[in-house]
Amino acid sequence: MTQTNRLNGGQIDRNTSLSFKFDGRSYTAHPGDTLASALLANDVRLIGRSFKYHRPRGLLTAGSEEPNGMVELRTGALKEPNTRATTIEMFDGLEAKSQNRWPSLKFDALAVNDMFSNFLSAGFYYKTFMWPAAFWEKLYEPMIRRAAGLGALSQEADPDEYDKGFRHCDLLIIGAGPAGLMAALTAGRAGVDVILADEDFTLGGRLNSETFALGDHSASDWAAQAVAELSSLPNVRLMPRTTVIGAFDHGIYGAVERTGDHLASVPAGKPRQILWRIYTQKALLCAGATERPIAFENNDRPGIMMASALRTYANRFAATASQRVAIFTNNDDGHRTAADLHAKGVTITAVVDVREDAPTCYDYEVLKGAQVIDTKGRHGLTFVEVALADGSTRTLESGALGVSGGWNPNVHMTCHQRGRPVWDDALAAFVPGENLPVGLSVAGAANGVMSTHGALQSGAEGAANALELTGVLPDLPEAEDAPVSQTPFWYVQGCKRAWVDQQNDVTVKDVKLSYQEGFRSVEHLKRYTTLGMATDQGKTSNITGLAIMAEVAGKSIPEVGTTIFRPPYTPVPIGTFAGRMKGQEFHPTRLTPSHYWAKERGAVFVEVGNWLRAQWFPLPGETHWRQSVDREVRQTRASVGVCDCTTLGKIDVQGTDAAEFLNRIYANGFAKLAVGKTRYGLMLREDGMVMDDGTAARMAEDHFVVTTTTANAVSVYRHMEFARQCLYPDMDVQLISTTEAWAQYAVAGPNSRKLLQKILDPEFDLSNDAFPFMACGNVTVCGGLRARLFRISFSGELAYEIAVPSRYGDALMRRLMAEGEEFDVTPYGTEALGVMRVEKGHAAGSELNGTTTALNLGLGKMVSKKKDSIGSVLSERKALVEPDVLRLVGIKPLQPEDKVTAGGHLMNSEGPVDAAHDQGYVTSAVYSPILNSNIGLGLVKNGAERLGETMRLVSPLTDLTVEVELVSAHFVDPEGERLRA
Amino acid sequence: MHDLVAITALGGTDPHVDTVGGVTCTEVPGVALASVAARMGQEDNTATSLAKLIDAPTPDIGRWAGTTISAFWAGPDQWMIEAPFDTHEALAEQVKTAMGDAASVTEQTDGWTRFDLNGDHIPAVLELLCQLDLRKLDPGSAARCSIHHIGCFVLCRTPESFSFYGPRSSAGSLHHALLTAMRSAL
Amino acid sequence: MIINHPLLGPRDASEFTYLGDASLIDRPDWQAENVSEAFYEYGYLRDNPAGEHQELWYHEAGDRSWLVVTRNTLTHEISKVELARDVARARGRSK
Amino acid sequence: MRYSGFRVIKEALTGHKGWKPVWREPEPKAHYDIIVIGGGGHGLATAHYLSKVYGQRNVAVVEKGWIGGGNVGRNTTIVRSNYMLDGNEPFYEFSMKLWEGLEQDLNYNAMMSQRGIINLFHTDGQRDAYTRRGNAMILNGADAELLDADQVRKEHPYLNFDDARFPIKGGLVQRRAGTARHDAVAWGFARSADLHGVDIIQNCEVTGLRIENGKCLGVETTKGFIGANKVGCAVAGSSGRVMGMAGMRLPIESHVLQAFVSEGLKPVLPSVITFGAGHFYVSQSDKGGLVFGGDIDGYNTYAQRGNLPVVEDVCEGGVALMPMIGRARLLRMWGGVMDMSMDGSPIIDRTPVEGLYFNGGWCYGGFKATPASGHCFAHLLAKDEPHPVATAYRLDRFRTGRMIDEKGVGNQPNLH
Repeated sequence: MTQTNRLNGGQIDRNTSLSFKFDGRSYTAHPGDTLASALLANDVRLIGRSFKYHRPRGLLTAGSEEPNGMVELRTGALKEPNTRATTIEMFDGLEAKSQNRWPSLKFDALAVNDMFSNFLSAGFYYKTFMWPAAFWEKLYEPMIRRAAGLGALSQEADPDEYDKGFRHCDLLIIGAGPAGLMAALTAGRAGVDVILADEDFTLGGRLNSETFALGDHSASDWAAQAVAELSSLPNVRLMPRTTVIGAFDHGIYGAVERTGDHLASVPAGKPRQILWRIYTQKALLCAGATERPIAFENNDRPGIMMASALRTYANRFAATASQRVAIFTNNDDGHRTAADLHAKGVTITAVVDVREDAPTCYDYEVLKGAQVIDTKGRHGLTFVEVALADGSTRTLESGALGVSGGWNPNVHMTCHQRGRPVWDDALAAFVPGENLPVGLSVAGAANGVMSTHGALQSGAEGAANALELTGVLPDLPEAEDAPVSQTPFWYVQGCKRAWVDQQNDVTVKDVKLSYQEGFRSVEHLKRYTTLGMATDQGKTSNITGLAIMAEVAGKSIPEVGTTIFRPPYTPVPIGTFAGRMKGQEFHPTRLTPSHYWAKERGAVFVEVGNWLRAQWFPLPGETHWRQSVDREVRQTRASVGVCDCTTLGKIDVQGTDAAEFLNRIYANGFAKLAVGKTRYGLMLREDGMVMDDGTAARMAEDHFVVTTTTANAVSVYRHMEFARQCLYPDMDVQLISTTEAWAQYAVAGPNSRKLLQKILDPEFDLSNDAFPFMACGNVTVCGGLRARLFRISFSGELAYEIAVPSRYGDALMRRLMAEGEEFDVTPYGTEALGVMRVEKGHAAGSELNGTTTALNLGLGKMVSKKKDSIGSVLSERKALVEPDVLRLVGIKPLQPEDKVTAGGHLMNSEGPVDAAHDQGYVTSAVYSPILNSNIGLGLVKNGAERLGETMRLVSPLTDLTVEVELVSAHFVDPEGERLRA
Repeated sequence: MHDLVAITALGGTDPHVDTVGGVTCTEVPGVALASVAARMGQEDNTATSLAKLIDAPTPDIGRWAGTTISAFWAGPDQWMIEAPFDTHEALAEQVKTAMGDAASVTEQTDGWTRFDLNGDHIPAVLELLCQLDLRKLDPGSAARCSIHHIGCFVLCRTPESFSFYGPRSSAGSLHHALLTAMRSAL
Repeated sequence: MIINHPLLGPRDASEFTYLGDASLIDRPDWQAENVSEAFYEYGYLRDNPAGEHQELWYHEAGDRSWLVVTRNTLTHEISKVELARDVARARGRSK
Repeated sequence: MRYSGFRVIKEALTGHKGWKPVWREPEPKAHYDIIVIGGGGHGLATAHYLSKVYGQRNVAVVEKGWIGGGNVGRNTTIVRSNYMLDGNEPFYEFSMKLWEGLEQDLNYNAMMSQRGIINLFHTDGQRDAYTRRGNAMILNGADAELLDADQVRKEHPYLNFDDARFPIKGGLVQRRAGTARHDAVAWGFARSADLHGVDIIQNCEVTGLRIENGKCLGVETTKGFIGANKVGCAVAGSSGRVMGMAGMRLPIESHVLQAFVSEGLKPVLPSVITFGAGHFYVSQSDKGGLVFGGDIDGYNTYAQRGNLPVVEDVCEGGVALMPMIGRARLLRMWGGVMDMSMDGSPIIDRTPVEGLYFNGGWCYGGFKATPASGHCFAHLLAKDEPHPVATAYRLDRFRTGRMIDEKGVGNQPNLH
């Protein structure tokens, strides 16, 4: 099909043709087109349907403020709903679909809403859908939800990649129109680091849409030359296709660069978009202004557009919405559009100007003091009804109507830190006010300077002032300097269904109803009518809504209030904020030194924080995890097992005050710990709850190696640095983490000594006398490799932990397995580890849940009262030491095969089962292959005094009730003979 | 001499090498590390002994210095010492001897994994990875930063050569982050 | 936000971990006679000012310094950044 | 004016001329029996229950700006009663029951939608904790279900099951949970309170509390002094500021919580979803926007805005959990100032000042609590004794050690 509405000229490459599809139909376009301009060129005006009434809608604007012309772009997993046709850069093979219509764009079933519009007025649903009560959940609400939304997600994973990056500069210039370009030239020539960002793919802003000259160049040529000079400067970075989305604290700006959206497909490894955080002390906002509409009856038909947009389409994109165009304006700018379109051979059916003193023109008719009172045309504008100054009416046959109600400076960024714009009577618009983001200043139309000359000058001055540049400003080209001439005019009196917010279907009538019902502040107006809450954030509607509210309230616009704007300036794909942090890369993965070996062994891994740990090591023939875990436990307790415990946090504590420091950090005493000895340490938060537990090994008078739980390694280190720097600043203590530096393995079981002796170098004696329980020391293994040995036990068996530099961890594990064959050694994972610690009654993560005290865990005696230690005072509070506080107990079902459920609650054997009679809960539950019974640990009111009692373990959530006996938490070797053997 | 065979942080017996668009990313296992932290009141002695050890002025905040044995700033009165692994596997002991009681010394060799980037346009890669103001990252700088949520040291050797230190256990994730950024930027 | 680290210069706040009011430096004496009340107030009561606030930040992804940052909670303006260790000493803390 | 089907039709056919303002705009009287400071959800709910349930007619709500402009107008609208601890669950289940009857009680449609909530878990430890919580819910008369991974996949096939860093192992579901139209909640309570004679006084900022010999006599405001027998403070993020006027320090810090909404999309999310391995929760509004959030920014602030790192953190969690939203666009971000307490649970209690009562410390759980908070605060103000489901919300619980710490992170507000 030919481009019937294609005009001459423009910044498109007519030598190349691109083909694209809209709603399945094929059209042609040229490089330099947007989807919007291409559709117009192909005489397509109907593009979508409105949100509530499903009214036919076309394009209103030519920019990112577009409320109506939205499509679903691309197909399959790449589908992008609600994409503005006005910002889609044309590429060959582009496919787009209209949205929010069924079965088709022309015949949309839900258009019936329009006929019932009387019932769907603002806030209607708050007053209705309540009878009968039951119908709301079953009928009304699901019905409303089904109608929700405009475009649809593909519901498939987004295949594209996104990057995030950081850039630093001395001056960030936001917007590359006349003000922005001039500012960049000024700063760039001065040699400072400049970033010039603009959302458009061609820099120049309105200069690309106008026909007037700058000096002896056309506006667009001047822009092109400025861009050429800037790109030749090494200290200037031009960022086209980049929207600065927000001004955040202390000079951090968010910016989204669309690196792949203009391509048919994004090259492998390259991002679709990049989220830049731009750090700068100074920023200059040159975001220009947005033309605002006038509300009149049926002002939402396809073909009714902003006058400046028609001008942009004609001058930049060589396209027109129709060959017969009318203009409705309250200011001189509307006349510009008429003149430019006329010059391009488009018929101007008339310029309707509300002003009696409107300028005259001899090329076409100007209807002074006239107003548009209605329009016709179901799927596109056909006729415009005009009321003339003398009261008579005229009908203009027009396929398009350009509307100009004046211009609103784009002050959004100035509001991002709660700054409020102020009203300017001369402009009849809001301009930047107080409390701008620190370091941000404003130039050009965004600051209310509406002429081209003014923009150039304020851009140059803005840059010079921001950077405190001295010396003469660069020469400015000659440019138009017309004063703003307009009569504020918001809506045509007597109109009813006149749209203010076209996307959300908010009409003049709705705004008046909002006032009538008492929703009179801006915030109430927005929330009650949804004015300005659509995807365009009210860029073309907020001020008009305010003006109408002001009129009915008999107040001035600033008295009614101002809307402030929030980031982002335009909507941003959620994927862009996520960047690469998704899928497997969501968080970094930490691997243990024995990981590759464990993988070879076919280990099953589990996420523990960011670590991957071996959960169990299945052998051939083992079909259920329990088989593997039971075997690992039996083998370890019967002979010897090895477990990678590198993930435990290790902190090197040195200094002459190291011992006293630990004395403060731990609830139990450390001052008297002998060199070569290890001690269990209990760490409390200042509020008296148990924070973490671990061991501290005294390697020398002034040197300890402290271990933490895997989960708390980072927070414990932070806590210790806090104590060191903030509480005890003069203590001679130095801290550093060594978690990763050492591969540490637990070697546990009756034969652990025999196994270790085989790899330990001969000069080291492992006998019980030479290296008793809780001993520690530096040793060498396998012929001289430095290693650390600790005789500590989590399993309750005779056990050691041996540590070597991580790079040798893999080899050491293989060696232990080889040397251990004669003892039938087994590796064991976190499951077996868990089973054995429960059998032994060691509290771990599920008991150290942040709400338990030492007393709760049966460790009350460890909290020394003879010294100052963090948490000891608040652990004494009344409610924490009452007789019936929770105490750690063992739990054994009366029937060994009965399941014990962690998270189950404990009730007395008699009496009601409800929250009021709750006695406690099960923290951990495992199957003990040693006791051949399910067992658990639990916290029970006054539990220590209730051993032997029978209780009911209930878990209604998992439909379980089991009779259990409270027993000592030490199921295995309560006397601890094994670990001292 | 012991008979255990080391593996690199990425799990190989030989270091990983990747090249994208003229930039090479090399895994560097051949480095020994030890941390030095001055004891209370011994800050000056520590600095003096350190200068002697690395045969260069003690690196200031955010800098590195030295030759065969070099040091970079890691925190207030704290430094990390680098030396070739083959000749200095027992680096911590050597440093401790040099420092005496003036400082606490801790072996850090296998706490870290190192990747070196060599080639042109490395800044284009870096700006996708960390917040550092690259205008201030000149040869001799040593900065700590976060790369894809991994705490790292970035050392600028020359404009065409950078070293990255990250936690050994996260070597795979850090390596992936570096390569992704290289493919994206170059 | 950007915190101007006294040693490292401007660093993004995301490198830091926030703790709270810098009054957490003023840990009561464990032997004071009203010790439990003192620790209750220390642990739980806050001025929570709408305005200048002295607060503790830890340079977790940096040099591991604890800082005392004076920041306005209405505007987020930061007027002062000190090493917490120096502040602690100035407030009379030692060992 | 009562809303009815007849009314709605009549007005529709006669151009909506008959609708009256939803609340009056009265000038303050010299004296009230009870003044509630704060025209947010909790303050307005308090006024509703004071007037409708506890027969207090001489009541005023004073609001420094426009009613409903605080957190009730800037939250993620989630309603649930899935708490674990004795002090909390009965209260939130009481609230849930009030929600279920709210439309009829208020004759105003707050669009409560019981679409359910699922808390996903990714480790055995989380499963055990959720089991304990689910059991506590059931033992308190609430509903709870534990789903395994396959059941979750059936209900939410679009979640990331195949390429997840932290695989989904299941979820704890509360079917009766859901969302409500947050602004309408404030307006509904305001309308009802107004109908029952409560004066709602907007643009009336409290500048001081008049306290003589330990008794509160009323409030100094920008509209002059207003006397009262009792003054109740329900000002959420401003708690520190207002109670500071009475010389009180609170176990509360003010923090900003950001919230986000996407462009309107055709329905994809059947329920509210929270991610157990990242900081992300999401639901889809009746207009089609994905309404989502995550952690608080984490630093004390009274500014209703946050910063980029948390925006990124939330979106990273979102895309990790449901990769399909990568191409959905974030439309708007905003912040609300949260009254973060020292144990993550609220306070509804008398204060050491006679006649001065405090309601606060809601952290970011305030919205779902709105009806019960109002009901219990009204009970306290009217009868001078705590409502049975709110007895644990005492101001002195930190001194005595009776914290209600669901998360177990202790006395650091920004971790709750």
